[in-house]
Amino acid sequence: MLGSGILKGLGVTAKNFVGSYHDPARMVTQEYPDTPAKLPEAYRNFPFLVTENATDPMGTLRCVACQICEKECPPQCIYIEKSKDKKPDATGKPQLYPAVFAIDTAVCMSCQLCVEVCPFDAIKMDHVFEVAATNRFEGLLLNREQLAKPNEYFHQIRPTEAAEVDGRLTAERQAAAEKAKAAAAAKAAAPKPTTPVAGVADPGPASPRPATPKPAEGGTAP
Amino acid sequence: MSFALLLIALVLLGSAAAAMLSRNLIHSALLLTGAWAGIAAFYLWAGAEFVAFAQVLVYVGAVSMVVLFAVLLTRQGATAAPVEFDSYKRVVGSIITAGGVGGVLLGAIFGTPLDVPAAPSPAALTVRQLGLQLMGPYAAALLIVGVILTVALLGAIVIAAVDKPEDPAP
Amino acid sequence: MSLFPANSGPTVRAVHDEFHGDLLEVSMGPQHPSTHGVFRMVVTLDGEQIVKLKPVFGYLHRNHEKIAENTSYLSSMPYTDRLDYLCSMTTNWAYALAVEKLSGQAVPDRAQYLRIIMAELTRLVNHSCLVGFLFNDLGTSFTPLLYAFREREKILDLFESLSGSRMMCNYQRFGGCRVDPSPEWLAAASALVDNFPRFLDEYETMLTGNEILLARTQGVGRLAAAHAINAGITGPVLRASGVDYDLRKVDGTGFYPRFEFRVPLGAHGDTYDRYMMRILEMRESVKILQQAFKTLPAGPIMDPKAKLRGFRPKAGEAYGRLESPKGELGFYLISDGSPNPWRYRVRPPSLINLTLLEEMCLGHTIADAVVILGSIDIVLGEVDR
Amino acid sequence: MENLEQIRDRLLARFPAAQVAIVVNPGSAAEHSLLLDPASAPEIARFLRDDPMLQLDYCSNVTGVDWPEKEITDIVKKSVPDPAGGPDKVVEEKTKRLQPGYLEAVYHLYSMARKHGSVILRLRTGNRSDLVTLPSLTPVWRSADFQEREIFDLYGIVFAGHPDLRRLLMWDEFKDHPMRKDYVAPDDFEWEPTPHGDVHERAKAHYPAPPPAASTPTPEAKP
Amino acid sequence: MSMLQACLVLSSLLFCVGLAGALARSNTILVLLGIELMLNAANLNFIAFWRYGPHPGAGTGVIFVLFAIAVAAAEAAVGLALVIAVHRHRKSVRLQDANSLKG
Amino acid sequence: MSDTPAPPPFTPFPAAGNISDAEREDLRRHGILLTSLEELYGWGRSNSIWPLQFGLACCAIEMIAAATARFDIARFGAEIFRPSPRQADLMIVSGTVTKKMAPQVVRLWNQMPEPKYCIAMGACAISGGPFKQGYNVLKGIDRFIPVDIYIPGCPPRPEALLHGLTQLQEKIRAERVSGPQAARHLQPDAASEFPVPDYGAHDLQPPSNPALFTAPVLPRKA
Amino acid sequence: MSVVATDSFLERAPLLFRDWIVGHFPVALQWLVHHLLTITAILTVFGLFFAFTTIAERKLLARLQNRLGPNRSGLPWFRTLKLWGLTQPFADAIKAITKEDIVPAVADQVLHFLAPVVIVAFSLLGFAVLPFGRYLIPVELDAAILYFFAAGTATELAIFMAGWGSRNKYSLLAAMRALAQLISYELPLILSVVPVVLVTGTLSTRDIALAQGGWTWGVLPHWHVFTPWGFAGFLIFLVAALAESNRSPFDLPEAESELIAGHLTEYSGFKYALFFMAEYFGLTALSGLGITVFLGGWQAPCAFLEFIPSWLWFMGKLAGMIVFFIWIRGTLLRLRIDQLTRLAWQFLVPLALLNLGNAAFWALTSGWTGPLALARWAISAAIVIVPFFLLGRRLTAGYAPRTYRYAA
Repeated sequence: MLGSGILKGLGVTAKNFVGSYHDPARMVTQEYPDTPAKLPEAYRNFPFLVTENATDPMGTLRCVACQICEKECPPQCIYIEKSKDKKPDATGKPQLYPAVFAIDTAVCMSCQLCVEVCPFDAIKMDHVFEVAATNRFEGLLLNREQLAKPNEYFHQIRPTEAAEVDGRLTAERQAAAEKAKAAAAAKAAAPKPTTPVAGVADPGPASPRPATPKPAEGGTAP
Repeated sequence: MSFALLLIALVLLGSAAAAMLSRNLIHSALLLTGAWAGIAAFYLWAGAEFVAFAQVLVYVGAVSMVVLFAVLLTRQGATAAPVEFDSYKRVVGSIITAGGVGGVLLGAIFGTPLDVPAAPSPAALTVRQLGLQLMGPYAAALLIVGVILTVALLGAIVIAAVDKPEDPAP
Repeated sequence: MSLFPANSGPTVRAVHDEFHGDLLEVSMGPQHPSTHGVFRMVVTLDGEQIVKLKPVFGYLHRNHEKIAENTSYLSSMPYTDRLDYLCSMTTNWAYALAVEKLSGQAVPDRAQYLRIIMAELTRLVNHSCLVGFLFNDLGTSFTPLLYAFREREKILDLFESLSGSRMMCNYQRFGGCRVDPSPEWLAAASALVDNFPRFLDEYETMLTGNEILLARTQGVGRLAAAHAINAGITGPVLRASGVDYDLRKVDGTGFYPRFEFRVPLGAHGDTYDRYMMRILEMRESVKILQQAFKTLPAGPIMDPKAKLRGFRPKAGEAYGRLESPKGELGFYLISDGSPNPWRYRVRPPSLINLTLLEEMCLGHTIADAVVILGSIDIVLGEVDR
Repeated sequence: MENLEQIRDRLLARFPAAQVAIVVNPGSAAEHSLLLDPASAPEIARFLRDDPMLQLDYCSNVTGVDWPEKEITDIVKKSVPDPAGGPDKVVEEKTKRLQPGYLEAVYHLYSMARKHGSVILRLRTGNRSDLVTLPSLTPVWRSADFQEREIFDLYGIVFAGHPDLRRLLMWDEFKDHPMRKDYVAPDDFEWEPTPHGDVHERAKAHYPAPPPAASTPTPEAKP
Repeated sequence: MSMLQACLVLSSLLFCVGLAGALARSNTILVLLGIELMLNAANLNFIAFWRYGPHPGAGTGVIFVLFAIAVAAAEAAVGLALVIAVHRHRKSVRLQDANSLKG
Repeated sequence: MSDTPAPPPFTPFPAAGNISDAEREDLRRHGILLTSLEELYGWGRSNSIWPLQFGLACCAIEMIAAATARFDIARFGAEIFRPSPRQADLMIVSGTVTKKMAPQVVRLWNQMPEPKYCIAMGACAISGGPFKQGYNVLKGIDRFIPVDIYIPGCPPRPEALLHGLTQLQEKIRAERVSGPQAARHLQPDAASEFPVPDYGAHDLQPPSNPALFTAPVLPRKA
Repeated sequence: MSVVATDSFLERAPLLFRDWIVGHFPVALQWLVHHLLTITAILTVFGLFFAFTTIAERKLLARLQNRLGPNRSGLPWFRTLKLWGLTQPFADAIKAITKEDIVPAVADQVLHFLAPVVIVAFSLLGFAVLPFGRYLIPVELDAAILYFFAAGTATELAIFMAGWGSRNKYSLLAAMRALAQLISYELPLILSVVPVVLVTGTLSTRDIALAQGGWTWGVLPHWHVFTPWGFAGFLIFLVAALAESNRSPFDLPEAESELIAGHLTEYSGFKYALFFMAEYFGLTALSGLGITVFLGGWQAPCAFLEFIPSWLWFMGKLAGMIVFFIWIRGTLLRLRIDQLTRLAWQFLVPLALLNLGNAAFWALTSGWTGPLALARWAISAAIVIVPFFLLGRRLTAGYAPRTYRYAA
């Protein structure tokens, strides 16, 4: 009959109309600025640099400026300059560090390849997406200081991955420490003590927090 | 003389003359629509409501559409190209003719003693009365008009219909 | 009043039939609501009827192939996401397939299953969105599109929680997949798939029998099978013309031969058939997914021998192709033994399916052209690359 | 489906004037291809399409490849143009000589009717500058229409007999053929905050000498 | 000048405008429109006489106008259909070009 | 799924373009009536931003997604995507602007009536993004038209677009009728139309609008 | 005027208010103030109605699409107050008024300017003869129905002016479509109302509304829509009214997916808002006519609900009609221009003509009682239902859902 299909269609929309008032499956709107976005743990937006310690972010960057990510980054949005000197890393081994580490988020394609190729678990993907800026040149080019975030933050946004990374790193460092100890024992006469490393990767809640966390960032509820 | 009539006359004559003078056919058609609306306003002023509405409905609503359609179909308006200027002789001749006819008409109007009632009578012709008259004394005329309209309908279809055989008129 | 029919009947038709004087050339696009991006059609109209239609491409030509020839094999993977940005999973897979063919890599069983799961989920996303866009072109006020996007969001949530991104999944790797889904993920996906037919039913109740839809799509934009084959048209558009050619069956890509599914075929090759092909294919995809979730094997998801960084396949060439939701998506790679491909070519189904656009639209009105274009299902990222 | 040798032999028997050679693909895909001479390519293509045994009615992929002039080393095996002999012989000779550059059009053919494939055809131009005309196969397979236009656009191969040979992707006023290996993209590196490699080299040209003692990459606006 | 006379003057002026247009323009559509104007001018007279004439009670004038409108509309319809038909054959809407009876 | 209850401890990105409450208070003080009218003006415009229905690439899909039920840009009064530039207030450049497309984008921008705003959505629109090395890709739409808000991401989440939209609303509300903080369209010397580049033999002519685009100097080692 | 059972204060409140204001003016000016007040009242009420129709449309469409719709506009000075987005239309109005007005250089400047003025003016004229309540009718005209249709004719002319005057190809196509659509649907629209005129024997909207008074057993209203011919007429009227007001599924002149914005493509700012306003005014006026003619006008549906003032009933029904139109818009897709004209000429016009005969039958058999009354109902229903089926089958001939085969 002419019109039956139209009537059926009207029925479906009416069902959706009514359903939008009582059925959560039909009213799917998430009121974003009021209710924060629900991000899955795997969500990736832009990279950040993991630091071991929140109090001295620049001193405890995991990054050793190996420049693998710079080379592999498909849109070439990472710029690294190696340091001239070396700093001891978490295991106490002197390492290079990035004197300049810049990521142009205006170019970054959030592909996560830098994270995949990083052998030091130094670069990870962030959850922050509320990054709209009014100036592309000043607002979107992130330098080392802006990129560095402590390991606790990493634990906050990606608990499973961070735990796994920490477990692996601790094991590696312990193994390294054992080896160093063994070497030290073998030498038997070495007077200089090995730096203990335990606790650096500790994601405990007692770690100091930054003074002023910005409330609007990160898509969390006020 | 009533101020309203003067206004109506100005609008009416102005738009009619502009329509006839305009070099853009679409403007002509739209101005003429304005003239027709002016005539309807005159009817309203004169108290012939029903005729006024009929005038608007038929002329503004229908004839103007058909005119616009004809203009667009004959590709006169879409390009907005000005209509070519007509020959000088023709224009002068027509103005002289029209002027002559106008003179005769005006002479007749002012020369004829008209039997005018002293006070304008209240023209209360309701739709009901009109209908009754149409169905009563003028029933035959109504029928004939109906026939004329039907014939005109068919005629217009036949004339304007496309010659394609596989595409019969609706 | 009764005059209207006298004039209007023939004159209205005359708009369509008798406008042989000047033709009207209209340039639809690159910014036009229904060219699905920055496609442009230069349409010559006779009244509202199309007498000539010339597609113009290149407004989204972003040099994917050139960039890929200057970068490593792995770095091209995220770029393939942006080819057909509605179906990054299948473009990923097609590229991985070509690279695997080039280098002769093996793929573990679980990864093969996951690829099929992702590809079919992508097909659900693509087809439901396409149908939504098609209805938008047909003049609905977004309602079917929004219903489709409501379901799409659920699938995108799955993709996001697995791969980290809603659209640009960057999930496949040559030699396997990047992330192994958790049991919770699989359960959620399975529940979603089980619920999907309900959405399809509602969708079909709403629209499939709609008289206006039937009148607007049946007999519109017919495409004969022989022409379609010659023009290289693939995917649902080809099958709507009645040609049985589905690479999942023909090539037996991946583990598709292990699954039981049917390939729907149209008879008329018109817009309605193309619409229904999508609906029926979604129902088949649901079947494939249900089987896949039941029989998903355990095991690794990456070939342990696979090398991603510094990947240098030996010299040679390979053409890998896949039944993407839009048709045959192929990657043609020539390796000269260096880390970058010497030639990297995408065979875009969207572009080639447009070959016969003019023939399909001729004689129809401008409103139909919009719908025909919508029913072909193009994504400009793939058309122009 | 017949193998490639059989096809070649049948073609040579059918078209005695034609030159048909097999180009071996050394990769693991082992998709070998038929190299046709441009003069006989259209009729061979038509034959392949209409032959009842092959019925290659579906031309899936058409693409261009640029092979610039270069010194042959043993790595580049498949670029040996010798149509008669096997390529291995040449490789093992390890002679270094200048191989003239050419452009290539590659056609991937399948059969929808018989569901087999693929047969790969190759056509080569005389050089990369003036002898760049190849016959168009669009009259045989309509699917080559846009793809040949694209090759014309990006590689500069002129397809004789193409019904509507215009640029496909770039604008008509564009003069270059950007997919060629020696194409140099326009220089617009005014703002390159994270350059590497040659981009870095070219970006440097846009920047004046850096001010002294700049440690952070925070940019400062130009006065 | 009485009301009636004023109306009649208006009507005759309108008639003249229509006449001049119909005579002066060569475009068939405009000629038709001029004729329409003349018809309308006549209608004005009917109403004027009905309103200010000696027997306003009778609806004759109004009814006459109604019939005239109907017939004029029919005339316009047929006329414009003719214009379109002529245009189809002659590709012209000039009156002078439609001088042959055979299409 | 992530269940981040607390705000992230670090300021992840520079807060470029945000107007602080103090600034707003300061602005409020410069005249009661004028300010009230200005607020009304700003309120009306900020709550009735009709975007141009104009999508370029991948980001366009996320732009559409922002208009769909889950994110519902309609809540901000911005769901009326106008296909004609004459009725649009906001141009969301969503996706890669190719050199072939750039003249049309500029033309569309010129066709929009004032006051008009531009959001560059996604890496490609801001800088050419991952495709910036392409010969046919414009390295940022701000070479030809003025951009108000940059939303990085590839593509940005729909929520990020909503965030950008709220930033734009803030910006519109903060605009004054006169003075140095006047809206761009109210400044007497501000251009409303911009020259449309021509298709050249090798590149667009000119490749950028020098009156609009001056890249800053990036101090780096040579 | 018939004897009124409920002559409450509320019923007369608007009139009393008007008279109270008029009373403050000198007698010589009173007629002027009287009319000015009426005009102001109509403009205010329906201006606000328009404003809230737009927000209602956006919110209801949103709900149909499982969204929330505009809900954040609030007030300029109180940022935390959201007011459910009800202030949205005022924000839009401020935006539209302050927006730059662009007239394309090539456009026909006069027509481009006149079109929005004409369309708004004429779309408002229809309100003059609608009886909004028992005592609320701005102008009592003998030939009100005729006037209403006459007033509405110029709107499509304005669309044509806009489309042609913009000198835009899309606009020109839209202008052609608008003309074809008007010519096709004016007739069924008028023909659908004629049966009511035939049965009630009057062209006056007031009398038509009054003729639908009364109830059977106090609950079954005597509205025309509850007769077979009235129901058919109402359906035809609905379809034709949708087409006349360019609403989906007949929004061809501004078909977004085909013609950008059709005749509105070159309009910006306030002029565009005027078109928008006129569209809604036209829709409201047509709905008002449909209510008056078929849905009992301001009459209450049941006797015991009569205590509610009649103008509230009218506005309620009006809102119902608007909601229905929004619902239609949220569901249906657009017809093609040839299908649109075919629907009018091959379906609606014949059906409307038959329905006219049906009404004549109804009028002639008004004396039938008892079992004959049932027969009268049955015959009358058959007169519309049988042709509906036959014509419908002819209209949809060749179109049917299909079944599909699968590859082996």
